[in-house]
Amino acid sequence: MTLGFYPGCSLKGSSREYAESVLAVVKAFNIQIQEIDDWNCCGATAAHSLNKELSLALPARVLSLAEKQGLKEIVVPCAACYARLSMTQHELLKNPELKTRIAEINNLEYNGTVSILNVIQMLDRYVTPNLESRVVKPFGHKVACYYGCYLVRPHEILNFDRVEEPLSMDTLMAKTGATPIDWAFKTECCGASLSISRTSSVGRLSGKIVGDASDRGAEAIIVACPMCQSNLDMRRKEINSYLGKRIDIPVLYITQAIGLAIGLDRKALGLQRHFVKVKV
Amino acid sequence: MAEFEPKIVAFVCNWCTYAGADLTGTSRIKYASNVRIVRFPCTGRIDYMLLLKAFDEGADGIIVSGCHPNDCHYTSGNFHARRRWMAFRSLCDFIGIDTRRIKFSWVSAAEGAKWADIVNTTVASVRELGPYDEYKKVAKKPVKEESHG
Amino acid sequence: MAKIGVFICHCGENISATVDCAKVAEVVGKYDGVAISLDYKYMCSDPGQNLIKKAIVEKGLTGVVVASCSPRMHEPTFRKACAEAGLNPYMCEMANLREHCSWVHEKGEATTQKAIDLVRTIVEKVKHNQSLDAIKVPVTKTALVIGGGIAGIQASLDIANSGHKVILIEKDPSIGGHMSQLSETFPTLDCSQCILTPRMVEVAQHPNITLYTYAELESIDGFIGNFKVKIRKKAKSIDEKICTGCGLCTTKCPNKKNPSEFNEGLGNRTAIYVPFPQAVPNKPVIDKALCTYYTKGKCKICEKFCPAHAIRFDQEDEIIEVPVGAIVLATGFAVKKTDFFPEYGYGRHPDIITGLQFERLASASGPTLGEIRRPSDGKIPETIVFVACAGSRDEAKGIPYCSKICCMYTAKHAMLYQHKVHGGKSYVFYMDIRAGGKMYDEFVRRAIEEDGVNYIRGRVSRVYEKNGKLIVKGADTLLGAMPVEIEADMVVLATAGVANEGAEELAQKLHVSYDPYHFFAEAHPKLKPVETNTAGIFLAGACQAPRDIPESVAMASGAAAKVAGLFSQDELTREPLIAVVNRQAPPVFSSCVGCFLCMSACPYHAIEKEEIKNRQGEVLKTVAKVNPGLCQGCGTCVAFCRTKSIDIQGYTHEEVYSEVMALLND
Amino acid sequence: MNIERRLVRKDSLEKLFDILRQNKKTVFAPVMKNGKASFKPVGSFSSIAEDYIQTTQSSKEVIFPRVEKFLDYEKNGKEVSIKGFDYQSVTETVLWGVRPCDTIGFGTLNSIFNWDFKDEIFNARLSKTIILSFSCNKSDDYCFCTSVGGNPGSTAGSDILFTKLGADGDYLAEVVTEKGQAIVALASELFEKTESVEKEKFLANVPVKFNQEEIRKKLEKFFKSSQWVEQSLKCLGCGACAFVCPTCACFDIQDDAHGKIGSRMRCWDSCGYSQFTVHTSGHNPRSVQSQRWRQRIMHKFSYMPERLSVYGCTGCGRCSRACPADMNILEHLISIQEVKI
Amino acid sequence: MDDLRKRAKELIDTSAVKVVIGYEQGTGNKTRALFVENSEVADKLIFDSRCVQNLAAYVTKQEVKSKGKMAITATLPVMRAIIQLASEFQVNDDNLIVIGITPESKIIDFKNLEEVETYVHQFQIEIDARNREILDKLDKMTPSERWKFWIDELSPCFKCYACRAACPMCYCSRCTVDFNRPQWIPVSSNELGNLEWHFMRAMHLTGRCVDCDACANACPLAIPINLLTKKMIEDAKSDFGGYQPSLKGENLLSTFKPDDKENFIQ
Repeated sequence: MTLGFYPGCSLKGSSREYAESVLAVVKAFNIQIQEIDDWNCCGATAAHSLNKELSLALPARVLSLAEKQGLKEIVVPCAACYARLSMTQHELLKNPELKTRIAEINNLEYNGTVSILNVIQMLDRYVTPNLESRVVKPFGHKVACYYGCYLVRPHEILNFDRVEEPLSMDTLMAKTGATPIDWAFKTECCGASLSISRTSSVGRLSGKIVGDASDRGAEAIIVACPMCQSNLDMRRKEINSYLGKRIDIPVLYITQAIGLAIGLDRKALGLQRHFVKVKV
Repeated sequence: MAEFEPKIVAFVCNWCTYAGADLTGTSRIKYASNVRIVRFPCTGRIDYMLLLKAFDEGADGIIVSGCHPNDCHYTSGNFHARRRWMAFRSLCDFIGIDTRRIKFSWVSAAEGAKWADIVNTTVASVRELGPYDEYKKVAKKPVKEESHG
Repeated sequence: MAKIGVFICHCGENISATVDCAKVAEVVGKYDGVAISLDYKYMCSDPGQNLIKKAIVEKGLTGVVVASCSPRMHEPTFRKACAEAGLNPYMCEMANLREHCSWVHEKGEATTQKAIDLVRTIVEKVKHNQSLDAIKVPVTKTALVIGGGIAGIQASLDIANSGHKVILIEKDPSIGGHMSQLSETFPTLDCSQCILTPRMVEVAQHPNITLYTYAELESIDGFIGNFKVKIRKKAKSIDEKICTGCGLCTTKCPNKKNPSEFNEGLGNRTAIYVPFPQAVPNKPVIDKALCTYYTKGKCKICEKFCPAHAIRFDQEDEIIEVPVGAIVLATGFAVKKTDFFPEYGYGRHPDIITGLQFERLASASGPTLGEIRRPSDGKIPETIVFVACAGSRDEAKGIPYCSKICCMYTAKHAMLYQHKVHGGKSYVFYMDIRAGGKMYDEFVRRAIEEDGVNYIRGRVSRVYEKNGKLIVKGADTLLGAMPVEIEADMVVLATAGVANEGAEELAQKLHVSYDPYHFFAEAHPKLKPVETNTAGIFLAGACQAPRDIPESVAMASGAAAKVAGLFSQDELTREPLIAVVNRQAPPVFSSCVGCFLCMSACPYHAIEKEEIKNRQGEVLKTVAKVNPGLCQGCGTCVAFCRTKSIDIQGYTHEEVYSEVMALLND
Repeated sequence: MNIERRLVRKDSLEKLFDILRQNKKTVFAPVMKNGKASFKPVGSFSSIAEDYIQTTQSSKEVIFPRVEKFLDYEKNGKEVSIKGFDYQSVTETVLWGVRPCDTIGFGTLNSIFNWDFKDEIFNARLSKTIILSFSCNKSDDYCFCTSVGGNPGSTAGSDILFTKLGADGDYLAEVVTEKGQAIVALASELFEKTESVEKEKFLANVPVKFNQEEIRKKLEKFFKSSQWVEQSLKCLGCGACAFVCPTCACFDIQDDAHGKIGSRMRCWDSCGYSQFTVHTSGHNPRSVQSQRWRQRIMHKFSYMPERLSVYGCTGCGRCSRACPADMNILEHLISIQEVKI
Repeated sequence: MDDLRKRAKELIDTSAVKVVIGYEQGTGNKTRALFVENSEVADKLIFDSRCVQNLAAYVTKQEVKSKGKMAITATLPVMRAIIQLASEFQVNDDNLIVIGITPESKIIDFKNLEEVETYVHQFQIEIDARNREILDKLDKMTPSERWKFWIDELSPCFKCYACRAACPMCYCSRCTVDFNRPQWIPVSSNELGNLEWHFMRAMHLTGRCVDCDACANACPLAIPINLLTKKMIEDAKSDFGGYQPSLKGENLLSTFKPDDKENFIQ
């Protein structure tokens, strides 16, 4: 079976290394993957706060395309995209009238046959079973797994991991040889929606996250969301200035961490693209 | 020609739907007068053969209704009934009995308006289907000498 | 030949406004078997009822049809009237012309025709009705009360005081339940032990009460008035008759470091122990799971020191069987432990405790002798945070209901804290304050206004430890969801009240139904709050839903009143609308073939096997038999029976069949 | 009357059929369905089955239907009006393709329905029925007509008996009755004069297996034999044997009530059923299968010859073919003959 | 076959049972039930692919049962029937021994019914390809077409009840059709009477039918009535996850799950 791939805007721009590492890991495990042809914006933030029909029509179009292209399962690495697509799937299947309406708008039917996976679900399904045997360079560091807001909420729709104290990334990282730490900020807000408009807020919100991880001895922060990554990484100057000290623990995508553990090339994983130098 | 007035027989449980239909009355909600209710202690008591009997005797549509799941006065009669209906419906369908003429529903003692709605929609849909001649032809009741009114 | 009287009621104008009652009476009067048919303005009035009675006597009626309102309204009225005139009450049926006809249809011929159809249907039914007699079942006038908390205690005392025998069983070594753990009680702040202990002693001394502590229900058989219960008396490993309760053994036991259940793990107890000083009975038991002798094979220090020589290491569980007529379930509830809450650190931090643990801290008999001290280091907390609705009203946690008692005890806790720690700062995070009850809201206002407890309306998203402090993160929704962070020394979670572990199994054992949260289900949420669906089994206290003390006590008295009512007569009278399996002359005996599918379908376990034997005692046939004490008359068995051997009185095959025939054939 | 012998060309049969239809007669003839031949009203000659030894059911249904409505009633208030059997509804019917072992059965039924009470409905149907039978040129292991007084070319009970003269031959028509002559008159050109034909050589060979007179005598003292239990152990208690039998005539009177209206009818019954002749009291005079089996044999081979002077078996073998448990009446009769009392 | 005869003799000679129910050569190419009560008769026992009558119908027959403990030669459908009968308290280890016969005609000695159950549970009840094809064809028809199909197919039925008699599950001493107060099923073998009789029979067999085809084989008029029960087996599979006869005594229709399908209920 071929796995569909929906990169979304981040993975094509500011977070290219996420796409690179996802594809590198997927390739290493011989998984057939195919980017959805002619995909469009998932409508995160802007659309869903302005116009409900638009916010559903955008992701619905992506799902329709995937369905038409014969894809049964798609992986959506960006947590925001994942949430939007999943929400749309939920709304459309719950409400046949709405489904008809959206199909009219898009001039495309969607029958609800596509199953949507976030990156962790994808890894769990296709990588985890063979992961331990593939580890060549155990990721021997204390890591803080940071889930952010979108990956686990709302629970009743995504039905993925525990909403307050998720553990899936921790379990996965333990398999690479890392030691996940117990910490308090796994699902706290990083301030992404204010990243441009009020950078100081990001400094405060992300600062607490990085600060707590560092205080509890983490040597790396592991994420599965491009917004989380860019905030914790790119805004490190503001973070450090909020904390009043210099913290240089790197922020890695989970696919990068896995890639390192199974001995993939650092460049193929895009590690050179980070602001905080990845020394692990 | 006058509009076809279907005969609808309703088999309902005493505790939920019968009481629900009482509430429809108490609330003075109007509905089609084509329906005739037969009261049972529980949907679990309703013998599927009675549904066939109703068709034998000339019913054009049937409503079967009881307490919502978990609300059964007798805790599980409706759960048993539900399984039985499922099997009954499959068999009806397989034998070619028009299952569109049999409406199953849950109407609680508080759902007076729902009862009126169930009756009205059933009457309307059966009216559209027309008299159940297919079954009546087979049932071939003895013919009455002269007909009233 | 049937002689049926039909009485059409106008119900003032409620029926006659849309139904031509005179025409109904006229048409129906011509039907075969109808001896009299008339209409009248108010059938339920005295003159109306007299019309019926007169007709029964004068015409020798064999059946009566009253066509008026819903039978759910006046069936008892008219059946009683018939009985008074000498007609078997079950020969009277009602046609529902008001709720099902006149009120829901417009005036017109179709409506009158429907009324005629409805009456004809019931006339045909009555032709097939049979005279029925009420069922009488003998009653054993002893009650079993399961659970020795305040509800069980109250129920036992009330039943005992009404002159009936009670057997009270409690699974712990002492009665008292959760109430004995409490410090003070809202809204009066009287000491819980002080008001409870006298009741406990009264139970122990009451001549009508037999108390078995450290005992559990093993199995149950039978039905209302006639239960047979087996009780497992767990081995206490002491001879209760000899033990004087001096307590020397508990001081000598070397196995001391066991978390005390009574103190919610905040203190220790020995392996041979009395759970708390005021325990009833005040005699120790040996905890076999902990005792060094039982686990390792040697010790017996207690035996050496016991001045009365009352230790019995070879004692075994004893099972006794007793007949009882009624059962009161008062098994209480449990609270979620702190390990249920990932956002509050999964119970990993010792200073995040439950409300019940706080009760022990605040109790003068508790591990800190009533001083509020941190379990971790014994320090007095300067800042304390109470979190209400910890788990309750949280669908994501699987507990969508309100635990009801937390608002009040949280206010009490905060108040007690303020009384005990002068200058301390206390915060309460709440969703809503639910203080409905006599003097309840005043109590909460007092905590806020007089004792200066800081109430913050919002939920706590996370509690985590940092630099020896507990950081409580939440939001103040009254300040526009402003984030709040409090550095606390101690956090008290008002954790959700939940059903006891094992409640589900107990319910299944007793055939009592339970809700999705495993609380026992009452027979009717409003009108039968202390009854269960199983006749003769009643509910008291928090086993049905979270309840506070006054409610538990009231419910217990209610259940006791039901039991006393049941015991007030030597025989129990029940409506005969139950299922029966036919019996025929030999050699058939019954058309039942004994497949017993009915047995697996019956929700009340009312179907039994009956062996039909010849005079030599050989079994000729095994057939089903309905226990009239257990059958509630749902008729599920009837629809299952392939041989049509079970029928249900009041809704027999012939009755319902003739209804359908009559409906569609005028 | 004397039997007239005529020759009917093989392709004239269809013409005869068409003439019967043109004369507004209902024609019942064997039709194949699911591999079983049975009598059905037939509209065209081509749908008549050819290759069958015996129909599953006998043709008695045409004269003694499985459900015969006697009357309709209607209650009007306290009055009841009754509409009796409509004799006009009995129309001229032709039974086509009946075997001699079937036609002989009509005589038996006639005795049953007229021995004391004259069953007018039965008689009306019988008198309106013309029986065109065909002799057997094939038989199987189940056939034993010759043991019970019949033979594959017997004219008893027929109005006209046709015998096929060779595999591809023409037909010998033996016109037995006036009813038969009336048919000939309708299509006289089809019934040619013929020389004497030796029809016996074209008939199936059915050997005699037992002596029914001997059996009748044996049965007089056989009531308490253990044979009944032994033979009937595998009997499952259905009614197939009775329902396919050309002479079984037991029936039950049933009401079909629908409120004010209803009807009364006669429905076939079978002594195989456990509920056969159960009394209202619950008493069952034949409570076990062996007693019911005994009733079946005794009735046919003892009681009927005694009371009606006819045997209740024509040797058609239908019951054995239809039996789901393979009870073979011929085998059982032989073993009765062989058992020493 | 020798194994079978040996086993039967052994059971009779050791008085382990009073009667062994098996097959013997019948008329022509037919086989039929044989009741072995002494060891000489055992030599008449046969077994081959023609032996399809479901002998389990005899274990509830009063005259057979009253002989004492029975043994039965049982193919898979017969074993299924035995387990179903045991779950309905009609037979038990005290009155019945099962001599199992595999599809390869090998004898299996079962110690008790529990072992029979374990054996039976290895095989799901599956509709054969030929009937599946007919069912598929019927499924594709409109309800009206199916109605016509059944009215026509059932029209020859003259209610001889051979189907009932041959069915091991129809052991009731009073069938619903024999019940006349009220008359649930019209006595007439007219269109309605036939339809209702077969409808009711299929309902009564829902969750109980062992798919042995005894009913259809017994029908003297070759009506494919087993399609009704086969369809109910199919639907039980899709609606309730199927069933297996089980000594636990839980029947498909006398039990339920709170989350059973109810998409047809409004």
